[in-house]
Amino acid sequence: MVKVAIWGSLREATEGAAEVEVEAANLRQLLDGLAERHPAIRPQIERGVSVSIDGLIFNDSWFQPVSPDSEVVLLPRIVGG
Amino acid sequence: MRYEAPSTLENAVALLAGESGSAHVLAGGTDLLVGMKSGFTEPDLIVDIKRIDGMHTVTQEDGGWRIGAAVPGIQLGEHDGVKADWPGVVEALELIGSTQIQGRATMAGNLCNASPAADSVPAMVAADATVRIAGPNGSRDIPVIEVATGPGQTSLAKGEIVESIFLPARPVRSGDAYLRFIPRTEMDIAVVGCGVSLTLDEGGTCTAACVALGAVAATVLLVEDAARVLIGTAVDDAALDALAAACSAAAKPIDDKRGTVAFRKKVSGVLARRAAKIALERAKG
Amino acid sequence: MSQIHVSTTINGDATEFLCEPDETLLDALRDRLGLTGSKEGCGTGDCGACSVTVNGRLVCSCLMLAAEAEDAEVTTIEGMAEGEALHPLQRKFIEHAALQCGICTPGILVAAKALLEQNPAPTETEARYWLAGNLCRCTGYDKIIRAVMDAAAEMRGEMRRAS
Amino acid sequence: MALDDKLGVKDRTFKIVGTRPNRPDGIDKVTGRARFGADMNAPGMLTGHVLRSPHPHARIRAIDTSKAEALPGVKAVITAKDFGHVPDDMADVLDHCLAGDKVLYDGHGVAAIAAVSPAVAKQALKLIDVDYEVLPHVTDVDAAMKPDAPVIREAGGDETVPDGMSKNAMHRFEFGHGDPETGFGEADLVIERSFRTEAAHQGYIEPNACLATLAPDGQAELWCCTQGHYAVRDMCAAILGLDKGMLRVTASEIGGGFGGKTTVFIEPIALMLSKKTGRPVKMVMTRDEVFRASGPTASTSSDVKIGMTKDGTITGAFAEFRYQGGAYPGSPVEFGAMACFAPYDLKHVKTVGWDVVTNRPKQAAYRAPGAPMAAFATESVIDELCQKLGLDPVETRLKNAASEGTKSAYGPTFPQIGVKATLEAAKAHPHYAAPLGPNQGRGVATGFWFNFGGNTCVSLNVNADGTVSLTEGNPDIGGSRASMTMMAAEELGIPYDRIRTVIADTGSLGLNDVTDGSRVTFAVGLSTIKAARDAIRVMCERAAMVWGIDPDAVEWEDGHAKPAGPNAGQFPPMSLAEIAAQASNTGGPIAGHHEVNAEGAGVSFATHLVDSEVDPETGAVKTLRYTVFQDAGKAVHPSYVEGQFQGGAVQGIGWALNEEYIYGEDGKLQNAGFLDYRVPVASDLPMIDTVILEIPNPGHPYGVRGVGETSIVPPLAAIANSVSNAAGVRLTDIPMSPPKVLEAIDAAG
Repeated sequence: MVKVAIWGSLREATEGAAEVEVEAANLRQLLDGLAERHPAIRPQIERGVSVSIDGLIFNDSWFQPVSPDSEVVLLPRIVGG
Repeated sequence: MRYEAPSTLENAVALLAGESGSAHVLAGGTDLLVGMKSGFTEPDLIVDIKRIDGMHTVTQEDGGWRIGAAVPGIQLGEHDGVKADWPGVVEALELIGSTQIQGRATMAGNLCNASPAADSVPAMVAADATVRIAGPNGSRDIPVIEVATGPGQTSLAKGEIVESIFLPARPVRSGDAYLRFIPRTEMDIAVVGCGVSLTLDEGGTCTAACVALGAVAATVLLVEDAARVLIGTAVDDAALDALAAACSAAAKPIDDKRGTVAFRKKVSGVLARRAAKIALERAKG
Repeated sequence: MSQIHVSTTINGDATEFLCEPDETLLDALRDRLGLTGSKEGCGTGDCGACSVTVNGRLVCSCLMLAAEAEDAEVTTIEGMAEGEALHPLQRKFIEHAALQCGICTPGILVAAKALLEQNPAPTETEARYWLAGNLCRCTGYDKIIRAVMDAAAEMRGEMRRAS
Repeated sequence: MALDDKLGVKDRTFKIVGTRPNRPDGIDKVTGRARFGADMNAPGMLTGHVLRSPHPHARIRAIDTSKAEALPGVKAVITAKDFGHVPDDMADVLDHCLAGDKVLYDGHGVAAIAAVSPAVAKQALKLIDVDYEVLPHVTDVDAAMKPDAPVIREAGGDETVPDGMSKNAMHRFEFGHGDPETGFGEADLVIERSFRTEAAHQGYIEPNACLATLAPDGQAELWCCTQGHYAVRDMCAAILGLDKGMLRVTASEIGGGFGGKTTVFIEPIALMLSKKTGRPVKMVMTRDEVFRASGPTASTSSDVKIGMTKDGTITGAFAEFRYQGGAYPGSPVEFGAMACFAPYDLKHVKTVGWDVVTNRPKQAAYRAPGAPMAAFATESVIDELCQKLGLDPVETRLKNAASEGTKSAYGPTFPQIGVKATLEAAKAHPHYAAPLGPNQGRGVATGFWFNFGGNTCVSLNVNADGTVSLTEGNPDIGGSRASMTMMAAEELGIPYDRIRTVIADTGSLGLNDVTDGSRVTFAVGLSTIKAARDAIRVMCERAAMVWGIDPDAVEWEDGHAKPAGPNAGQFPPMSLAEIAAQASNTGGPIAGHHEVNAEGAGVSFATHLVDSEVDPETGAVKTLRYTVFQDAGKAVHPSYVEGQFQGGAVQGIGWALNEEYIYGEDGKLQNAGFLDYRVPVASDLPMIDTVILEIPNPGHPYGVRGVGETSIVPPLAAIANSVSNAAGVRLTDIPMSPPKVLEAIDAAG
């Protein structure tokens, strides 16, 4: 299981949990798993999320590997200027 | 729209007098073309006065200087004689806009645009300058302060144009200065402007003074109270305090995008004090 | 509105064109004569991107009617290099990385050239005030001022060698 | 990990990277030859113009275009209705170009015309009758959040907004860890302050411009100035129902963007006008239109509370941010909240944010979107704590600085980062110890930005004469052709001037994300290096064929293929040019390419030092000295890295002191021009000194980090802190224009 850190206000969608566990080997499975186990997260995922994996930010790459010892942090979708 | 570039003053006056629509004089064009770009000004006729003889010249007259209506800032800035006599007026004109604007903008245009914030006007008022106006009924001379009657409004009648501006002979032991406040160091419209001209006697006592404020009322203000508190003094700190207080009291500004009432009133006094100090140094030679 | 015929000299070449009475010199240069090096950043004389010289005076071509150019000598950025040889200012701007996007560059070069023609040895402060009417949003002006000062030094050196 | 482990990038010596060659587009740009957005024409072209709303908020009852259509020389008049239904995710984009049922801000597009000349167009605009039902308006973020504020979007906010809030609150969020209240309990001093910042515009000097042709068969050409022509293509295709492959967008040279040219304002209109008229249509926004109807940044209001011990340890930090991003959701408040405390290692930190709508144009990205305003608030409070506790502001920041292994305030644990390095460099710099005169003060602030990667596609062709054509798809906004050329030359081992880099149109190269997020030198650079390596692989194979040896036994060194291993020395090395000359005989043209969605961009930090002098009688603030310390990972072309530092710092200085959107009581923008929207001019500024730090980004072969955005994050706070030290007053309202500074000085007595 991969532990995913959930930001403050999004915890309303995870019954207050600051961290949730998802069975996932890559980013796609991680996001699908999150949406499945915590349907209330779905609107945010649709608005856009980025995922920090071990300190580096990923936006789209479905097959980016994640492992149980990865630090995974969900973030709002990041854009730049 | 028609564009005309007559070669004589008479033709220019006739063109302006004969136009039934909106007629505008073009000298430097740095206000006129901005107005046209925004759609605020929609001329039917533009009369370019730059091809008229004498409009470009600066000539000595009765110890003073007659400056043609089409003389741009940069030309006056290069004129050692005017600069030596009326440095405050020249500096005021040179503060208008960028180097590029200086290549075109004229003192007459600055005056006739009738902005309350026109930089050269307080300096000209302090210098007691007069304006020669040509019109269908001949020409007349009036003090600079009588030209603008309100924002964008002048006392010029239909068909009249400014032909030249006259800076009188500079009295001995006198000096002038103009300072303005702007948020940046260049390129802004004055939030407050102040022109000061004063004359000393041999003992260093102020015998004549003229103080004018810009951007703090609908037209440039001649602050007689401010002159009064300087005259008879050595323009010392006490006199400068009184000057600053008189200017702050005389200022009747509005709140707008460039400054607040409180700011403009206070800075009127600050600039008056600073300008008077420069004028004083110049008067002392 | 009937069009006005204008005979003028642009970058040394005798040029004729027709323009509307209310057309700016900038529009005539860009749209009628294909001289698009002068840029319109504001149209109100606040940015200097349209800088040209007219009879040796630096002006904003957006604040001048095309009709006023009759009999005038106009120079634009297109007239700055001589054949293959860049003007020292142009070279120094490239060497000093004094441009990022490059939109303000033609106007600044025309203005800087006018500066050095009337003041071959400007101080940094003089250069900054002379160029205050040319907005640059990319560079913070640092490298522009360095390039102008360096070009001025080089041009003074060349003049000394020539004499 | 992309960092070249094999080459040991830390120890790698570069031949070209790190030098300062002339940019390849330099001559075009100093001679006036470079073609920007408005510099392109087409035969038979019409001119397009937009009628804009004079009201900040009004329902459009009816638009009568008949009189305008009847005017000779008018070829088409369109409104939003002409576009029909557009995909949901494009609805706001189109609405911002041309209003639907309501106009939402002063300057909102209502109708557009195509005419034979600007004069005809101007006349025609006046002939369009719009029947408006004027509605109450709100342009201030705090006013918009009041329960009785005029409602701009009836649908209201999303599921994160609590019941009972104003419908103008679109979104709410919280970040952080620990419990700030616990932290405040451990503090010796807790300071709580409120702040405001007014909206700034990117202020690019080139107004938006485009030239569009859309034929009846659906094939279209669009020339425009944009930071991302692929994004323009995708948005326009979606809005007009075109096939992406049929719409070819060519990016002109771009006269500045800074985030502002990452979306569309006129391009879909020009395409629609071209479709209706069957002729090319050129549109160029006026400066007035750029200010009123493009995308400035958000204006903000915030509350910050931070606790510190006497020795300078931050024990707890809390901030609430309210950003209005115009009449559409999507202000960059989340990035501000995430970025503001990122430089620090904090046990208890929480940020709350609100995205709010008002009657203003839809905000667009502006250089580190959202971060400068938030950093202004938090870095000001940290500075005030240092002042009150008698602590050195650099030492105190160092004491609390995040480092590798710190759990950041926004969640992730940092890898190797440079915040301490920037602070150490500031501390050691002569600027920090230089004496100050009367009415002068020194300010310091630290800032953070994420940086991005994204979709990138690069093609590299080796020509028969040994030159190389490098094709990339990101407009060169500040010298990127030079840095791409340098990285390709570095990899290939050939001189810089043997490579020409061109920016391809959307039909010539695959998807490239927008030139934003400080991504280009990182992501396009990475792809350029990979494309060069791909070409090198091909060239080694070709050499192996010629030599009759195994391709694995060939290595590339200094622009030459060399036999290696058992074959070492057996054949003389073959240069790139020699291999290229034989390409037709060895299998055909030689090329390399690389396509990637580059992830793993490295974050970046900067510390700024500024000395200001305050005129106590007028409130005028003069910037006397400025030094930027920033981590670039690896500076490919140091001059252009310095340029990014300097440009960001000066944009920040402008924002801090004088730039602002000024709305009147009537909801109209009062300063839609460069006269009263006061960007810094040359005489306002000193030289901007820079110190480039290089802490390699493990996500890039050479260690490159984005550098374009971080430099605008610290200036607002750094200048406020310097003003506080110079004049003894704490300014909490940006811009710190002279009337505000003078009022604060007078209030302090």
